[in-house]
Parts: sequence; structure tokens; C-alpha cells
Amino acid sequence: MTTQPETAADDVVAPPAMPNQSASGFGGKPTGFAATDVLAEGFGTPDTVERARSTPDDLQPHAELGLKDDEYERIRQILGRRPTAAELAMYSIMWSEHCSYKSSKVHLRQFGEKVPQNTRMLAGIGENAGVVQISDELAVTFKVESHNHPSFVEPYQGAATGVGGIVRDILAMGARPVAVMDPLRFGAADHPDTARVLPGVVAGISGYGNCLGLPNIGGEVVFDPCYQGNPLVNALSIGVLPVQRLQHKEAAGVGNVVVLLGARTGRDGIGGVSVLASATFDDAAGQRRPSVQVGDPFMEKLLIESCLELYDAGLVAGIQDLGGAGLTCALTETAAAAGTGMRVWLERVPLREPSMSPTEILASESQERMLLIVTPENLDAVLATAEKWGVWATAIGEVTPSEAGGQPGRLVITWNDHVVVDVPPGSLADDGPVYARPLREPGDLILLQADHAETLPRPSTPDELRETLLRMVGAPNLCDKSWVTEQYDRYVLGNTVLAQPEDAGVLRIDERTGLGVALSVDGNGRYARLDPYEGAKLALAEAYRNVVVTGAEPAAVTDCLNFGSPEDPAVMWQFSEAVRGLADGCQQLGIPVTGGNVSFYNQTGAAAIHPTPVVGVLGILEDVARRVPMGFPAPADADGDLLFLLGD
Amino acid sequence: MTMRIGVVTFPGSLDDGDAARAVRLAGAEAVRLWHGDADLHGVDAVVLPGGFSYGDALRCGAIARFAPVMETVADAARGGLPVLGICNGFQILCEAHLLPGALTRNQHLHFRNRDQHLRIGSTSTAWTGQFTADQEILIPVKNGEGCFVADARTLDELAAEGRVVARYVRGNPNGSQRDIAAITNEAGNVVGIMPHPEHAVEALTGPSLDGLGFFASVLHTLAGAPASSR
Amino acid sequence: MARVVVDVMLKPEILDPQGQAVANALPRLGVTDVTSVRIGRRIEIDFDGEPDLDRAREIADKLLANPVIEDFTVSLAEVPAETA
Amino acid sequence: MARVVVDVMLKPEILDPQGQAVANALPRLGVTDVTSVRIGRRIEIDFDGEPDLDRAREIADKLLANPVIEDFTVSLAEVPAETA
Ligand SMILES: Nc1ncnc2c1ncn2[C@@H]1O[C@H](COP(=O)(O)OP(=O)(O)O)[C@@H](O)[C@H]1O
Repeated sequence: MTTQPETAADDVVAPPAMPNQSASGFGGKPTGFAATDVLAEGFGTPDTVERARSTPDDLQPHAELGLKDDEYERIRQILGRRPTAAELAMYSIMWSEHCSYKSSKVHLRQFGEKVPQNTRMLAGIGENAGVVQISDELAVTFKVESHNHPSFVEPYQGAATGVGGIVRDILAMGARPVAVMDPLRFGAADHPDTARVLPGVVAGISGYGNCLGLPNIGGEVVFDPCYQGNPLVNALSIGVLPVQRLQHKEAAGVGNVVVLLGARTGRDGIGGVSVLASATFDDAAGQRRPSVQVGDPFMEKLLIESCLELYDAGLVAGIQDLGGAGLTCALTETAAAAGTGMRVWLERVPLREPSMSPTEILASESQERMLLIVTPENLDAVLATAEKWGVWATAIGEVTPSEAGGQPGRLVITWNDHVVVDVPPGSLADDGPVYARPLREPGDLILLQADHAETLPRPSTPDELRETLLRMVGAPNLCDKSWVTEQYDRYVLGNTVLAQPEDAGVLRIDERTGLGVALSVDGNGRYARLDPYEGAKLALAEAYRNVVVTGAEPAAVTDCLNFGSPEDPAVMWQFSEAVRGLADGCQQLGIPVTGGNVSFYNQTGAAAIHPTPVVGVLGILEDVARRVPMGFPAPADADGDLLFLLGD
Repeated sequence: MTMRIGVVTFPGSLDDGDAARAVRLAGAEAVRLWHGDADLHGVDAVVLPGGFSYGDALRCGAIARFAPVMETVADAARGGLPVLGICNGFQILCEAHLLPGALTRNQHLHFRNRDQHLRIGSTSTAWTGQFTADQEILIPVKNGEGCFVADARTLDELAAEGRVVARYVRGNPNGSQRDIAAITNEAGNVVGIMPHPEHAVEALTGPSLDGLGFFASVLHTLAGAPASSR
Repeated sequence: MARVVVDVMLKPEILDPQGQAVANALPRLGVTDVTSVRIGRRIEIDFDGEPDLDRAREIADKLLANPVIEDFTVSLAEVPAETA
Repeated sequence: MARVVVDVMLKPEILDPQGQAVANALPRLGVTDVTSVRIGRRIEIDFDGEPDLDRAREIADKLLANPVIEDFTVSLAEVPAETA
């Protein structure tokens, strides 16, 4: 892990080997993103803008990449020509459900419209993570995200990189990550595939989170057959920052340098976002294998330390994590946010495999990378910090002016002097398609709701009661979770005030004053299946109560909305109801949704999972020494303590 | 005079901040030492903290052993400087051959974090003088590779020479041979312990305050009551 | 008795953080001419009677290797006399 | 380019819980004639120029194996053409 400043300083770089399909290791007919490079074959150069102009009628595999015919037409309109292979891949990634929120956008607006008056929020929806001010000097940022499909294909790496991804979101806001939580859903506890998925997922979360030095302060383990072919692996992280260290993703400042920081780029995870997360997960998982991302928590730890050092030294003008959509997303979002243009030399990106094509470099989801915008005079200091921590840092581009007349600039990407991308970045990042998909209440809902619990037989003898009780305490959803929680470090950093088996985790944030936060994540897919509106509210209420009983004052909400296919009107109805319920609930409780994540296409064949909104609530404790643990303390005197039941 | 205790940070160290906090709570000054800097900056003792130095690649502690700071630490340790290796620090001390034996994958193959009872086996080391013989303490254990192994002769020697500093009681969390949780070198200045005393120094965040004993002990040792004289 | 050896290595396109960490440490040992280090597993399976390569391949595929990210090879090996 | 392979195995007297776990799982796959499974590391080192077995042995002794619990062997290997 040496830095590579010479690449940054040098304009002359030995050209990497030509793209070579057979070296990609996937064999046979290229699929997914490799297919886009087919155009380049036989020409010795990648598909360039120039070539796209001269060969307008070349057929392009847009459908294979998940783009609808009309979406492809819109791309041609935006560009005034057919897209290049690299551009096509970028649009397919950025316009995928996962990145564009094209089916959920119209519903999620409610979170903004119904937001209560609140002065604590420093950054909200649309940022990498919401930021909440907790004192004059300090703020916290937190968010929950899904990594469901990758965790089914490869449980260990899928879950591990889920933790890695959410931690980078937190880091990108300027915060030091200080804890993680992991709401999990699996199929039946006694199903053979659960024996594959659950231990792998738990080991992955443990392996990555423990190695990063982040205490795990809570989560959920829920079993239900509806998750058999589609487990839910959600990961939450929280970080702390001094208010003035808040970072932004804007690539502002013409002439500023674009620096790629962290691990080298490899072929792992190519197309993972659009291929894995934005399609129904039905056919052989084997086909998706090349999309597996492999995490390196050690590299992420170094990345965290180097970024924090860079922030504190004031060396960062803008920053964005590389998440699901890799460089494609980071480049377009940073440029679009500032309205500037950007010029990128793709051959400067440090590669693990020299034969990667420009499209592959842009689409790679290699983990543990961040994109920095740095002023030219700070570049050397940035490279030196990276070298100190042993991470790669490479200048790969620069910020360019907006167009004449105040129009946003263009993102121009070359690869060994071939112009492979020339697009308005906003068209990728902000102006993707938006759908108001049809909604229809599920046909079986009336029957489901009519089937009351009151119709179940009740235990009527002491023996039956005993038997029922034993069955309940032994039930996988109610039993002791320490097989899972013991694999997680809850002590590291020395600020964990409450963790398992408490209903909420409590962290000390400020050792001087005792200021701290409480966090709980909850969800109940069965309630939400019966009534998604009330189910979402219930999840919110449960997390809210769990936070309140520690003595904390709830301040903010994050959510991960796990649903089936948005193309199914019944699922879309569940989704719209759940969002409405969560937004109404937050309005009533007077706390804002500061961020979250939507995960669609969680289904096996035609069968969707139960709609599963998972809600995280953050509360503030002025002094964590006054937290209320859930166990009864040993009574101080012989009379014992009095118990009260509140509420009705 | 305030004692100065160095806490080394390797790439991948995680409990370095906690170790420094424990040092401060015990009344000493914590001096942060960097793996790439061979200078110990005149500290009176050194703590090698827990974590995953170099990502635990190959074997835990295998690469950290070659860090520039470790050469100095090893020389100083042979010269009598008190050194405490906690968890990953213990692994590094074994890899550096400053302590015998090795730490291997937990027998049950899982990372395990729980509050663990230990019995102090030796109070004549630089780090345990403030405990009483056979005292039972409660501190967190958390590791994936904490199973202590050594050949029978070494194990017998450790027992015969009173160099088993602590044993697991009420359950062995990782399959360690003879329930060994902590050992010392012949001189008693170098101690390696798998559980985490630095996580049991505050009532608010730990299962007990028992961990403070290790840090209080070394201050007492340094203040002029050499371990060997008790 | 017969011994079968299964070598499991990460697929070439998969990141090998362990190998990388070792490669980065080598210069400190004075070794500068190493271009790559990859770390995998070597599994020695002793059979009671005849060595059974097909059996071993099946075990490797189901239990020893993770076909999503790893490749494996199976071979016969001499059993060193002293461990037999 | 030249590749050297270092195989590192736990000494026979050291317990190998991972190998044991695999051995215990075999009957469930219908395999009952395996007497022992041991899991070690296979390390592939690519040198820039000449393969250097002595160099590799030195690296193995100092870094790749822990002599307290492990034995190692060093050998030359063919480098598969496609990764060259
Ligand atoms: N996946 C998980 N990760 C971390 N902690 C968990 C996980 N699952 C459960 N826990 C913790 O274990 C404890 C018990 O969980 P659970 O039985 O689900 O409690 P409850 O039913 O009260 O929510 C809680 O503190 C919870 O946060």
C-alpha cells in the first residue's frame, strides 16, 4: 500500500494493456458491463465519442443493462448522439432503481414536506447521511442501508461490505464513525440455507466491524420464511463530528484537483448495484458471481484515519465516498452538486488488474475508496498524509468551469487520449427517470386482516400454559441472541454505555460533559404486511420508545425500506402506504427523517418479502450517567422496588 | 513526578485510545507512540494495545513485530522496561519471542466478546503487584484468536516458575491450554494478557473497575517498589 | 493410508488483502524483488484406504472452497513417513 | 517471472480446530473414510526475476511461518500462463 504520487505528478503514463475480454476471467459470451465493450473489439481502441458520432446506428445492449427502450431514447436525446460504451454503462448504473430512486422519489418527498420545525438538522435527505447537531460544538450523523442481495450470494463478503459501505457514508460527512448496528432478517431458522446464510452474515459483520474498531451496539435477528430466498442485511452506522468539520460533496473551485484515495481499483463488483439490487433476484445466483465485492477492513481503517487527518488539517474542499456505483457515481454527483465540469484521465486510476477497460474502471465497485476535491496548493500535503497511512492517493482529474451562460459544465473522461465520456453530469446524477408507478391494494389483504389472533386456540390449563410459554421462550424470534451478539465487539472505543441485551444502544459522545446519544432500530414485517401504514408507524413507535426509556430525547430518524418489486402494483401500494405512515408518524412525534435507503426487488420469483420498513431513532442524553438500563437493579432495601405500568 | 506510559499505535490498532484512557485514569501520562518511529521518547513503560495490526494478515501480530518501534521495544523489554501486551499486543509479544507460546484460532472458531472471570496467578510481575494472590477479577474478553498454545514443557515451566499471570475461571472462552489468559517473561516485566483490562476502568462503560489494577500496579512498580522485592 | 491435498486460492480477480499486507511488509525484511503475494489455504485430507480424488473434489467444492470467490485444485500427495 | 510456493502447516501436535470442524462435517456429506483433515496456508510469491528459493526460505522462516506452532516447505511452481 504505497502511495503513488509519481502517477499524480506525471502527465506521461505508460499506456495500460488494451482491454482484453478473455482476461476478464468470466469466460464465454460477455454479459453485463463486459458486453458494452464488445463495440470496441477489433478496433484496438475503446468506443469513443468520435466513434459514437460516426456510427450512430450501432446496436447497443441497453436492455441487457437494465435500461428501458424509452430510457435509452432519452439518453440519445440528451447527448444528441448514441452514447459510447462507457457512457451507456454510466447511465445504466445511475438510472438504476438503486441509484436513481426512480420508483420511490415521488413518495419519499413526503419526508421533506411533513418535516417538523427542527433546528438540530445540519444536513438532511440528499446528503450521504443526515447530520444532527447535539451541542454547540458537536454533531452526529447516522444512516441505515441495505446490502441484501450481495449477502445472499456471498454472505460473508456481502455483509462485510455492507458495513464498509455505510461507514464510508458517515466518514464522507466529516465524522469519525463510532458505532454500528445490524438489523437482520433470515428465512426459517431450521432451513438448511439459513445455516449457510446466517453464520456467514454474522461473521461478515463481525469480521468487518470488529476490525474497524467500531462497537456494535444493537440490531435485530428475525426469522420468517418470507426471507428464505432473500435475507435482509441492513447496516447502520453513526459518527461524530465537530460542527465546523462538516464536509460537502460539491466539486467546487475551477482548477481544483480530483484525487482518488484508498484501495486500488479491481474487477470486483462490476455492475453490482444495477445488476444485483435493481432486478428481481430469481435465477441462478451463479450468474451474478462476478459482482461479488470483497472487503478489506484494514484498508478502510487506514482510509478513516487518513480522511480524518485531512479534514482536521483543512485540506479537503469536497469529498464523496465510492459506494455501490463506484467512480461513475462519485464523479457525476460531485460535479453535478457544484454545477461545475470535470476532466478525468482514467488511465491514472491505480488498478489491480492492468487489463481493465475504461468501462470496467468506471463501473467497478471495488471497496475502500473515496473521491477528494483538493486545491492544487494542498495536493502535496494530501499525498503526504496518504503516504503516512499507507493508502493510495492519485490525482485523476480536475474541476473545469461551467458552460457559457451559467449552464452546468460537462464531465469529460479520457482514457489514453481517447475521449470515452462527454456528458452533462446532472443528467446522470439528478435528471434520471422518475416513475409514478401504479398502486393496487393486495387482493388478499382483506382475508389476511379478517384472520384475527382471537381465532387461535388459547391455552386453558396450567399445563397448556406452561407448554405455550416454553414454546415461546424457545422460539427463534424470542430466544437469547448471544450466539450472534457475542461475535461483535461492543467495548472498543470505551464509550459504550448500553448495548446488548438492552433495547437501545447508548454511547458517550463527550467524555468531558457526559453528553451522549441513544439509538434503536426496529421493524416488524408481519405487522407491515397486515397494514403497511400502521406497520411503519409501529416500527417508528417501537424505536422511539426504546430510545425514550433510556432517558434520551428523540431527535432524528433514519430508515431502510425493504420491499419487493416496484413493478408489482401491490408492492408499490405497500411502499406508498409505509412511507405515508412513517412520514405521518414522524410529523406527529415531531422528529425529522434525516436520511435512509430504499431496497426494492426483495423477492423470490413472484413472491415478495413482507414489506419491511426498518426504522432507526436517535435520541440525545445530556448526561449518559443518568441513563436508565432495562434490568432491575438489586433492591437497596428489603422491601424491594415498586413496579409501575404506564400507558393503557 | 507523573509517570509517562507509552501506548503504541500500529496501523490497525483499535484499543489504543482506550489504553491511553486507562493510563490517565490510573494517574499517569499517556504518551502516544507511532509504529514507524523507533524512538520511545523516554517513557517509563509501554502498552501494546488491542486491535488488528496490519489487518491480522498471515497471523495476528506477525507483521507488527517487524515495525521499527518494536525493535526498540524488544531491546528495552530485555533491559527491564515494563511492557504490557493486551490481546493483539500479547500476540505481537509472542511473535516477537518476548513471550513463549502462540495464540491460535479460538477452538469454537468464532470471535467471542463476553465479560470474563479471571484468577490472578502471579502478583510478582510489574503489572500485577496491586492484586492479591488468587484474586478473582472480571474484565471483558474479545478475540478470534486467543487460544494460547505451547508445548508441554513450556506449559510446565510457566506453571512451575509462577509465570501464569491469570487463568480463565468459570468457563474458558477460547480453549486456551490450561486456561491460560495471561503470562509473563522470566523477569516479570513483560506481561501478555488476552482479555482487556483497559475496558474495565469506568463503572459507566465496563463490567467492573478491575482493569485499573494492572495500570496502578505498574505505577507502583515504577515508583520504586521493584516487582522482585515483594 | 492416502493423502489428498486440496489447494484453495482466491480467484485472480478477487482482492487478496492478506497477500497485499504481506507483500507490503517484505521491504522491511530487505526483500524488494517480489511482485505479488497471494495467500490461500492448503488442506490435507487423509483417507483410510484408497485415496479418492473424486470424493476429495466433492468435499472441496461443497465444504472447503467458496466457489463464488475461490478456485481449487486437488492432488495426491506422499504421506511423510513420520506422520503416517 | 518466477513463482515460489510456501506451504505452512500446523505442527502435528498442535490442535487444528478448523480441520476438525471439517472432518466432523464429512459424515453429513456421506464421507466416512477420512481419518484426518488439517488446514494450513498456501502462499504464492511471485519474484520479479529469478526465483530465489533461499530468499523464500528466509522469508518463510522469519515471517510466513511461526516456528513455535508451524512447519513449512518451499517449492518452485509453474506460473499459469494467463496470469503472467
Ligand atoms: N443482529 C444484531 N446485532 C446486534 N445486536 C443485536 C442483534 N440482534 C439482536 N441484538 C441485540 O440483542 C438484544 C436482544 O435482542 P432481541 O431479543 O431482539 O430484543 P427485543 O426483542 O427486546 O428487541 C438487544 O439488545 C438487541 O439490540
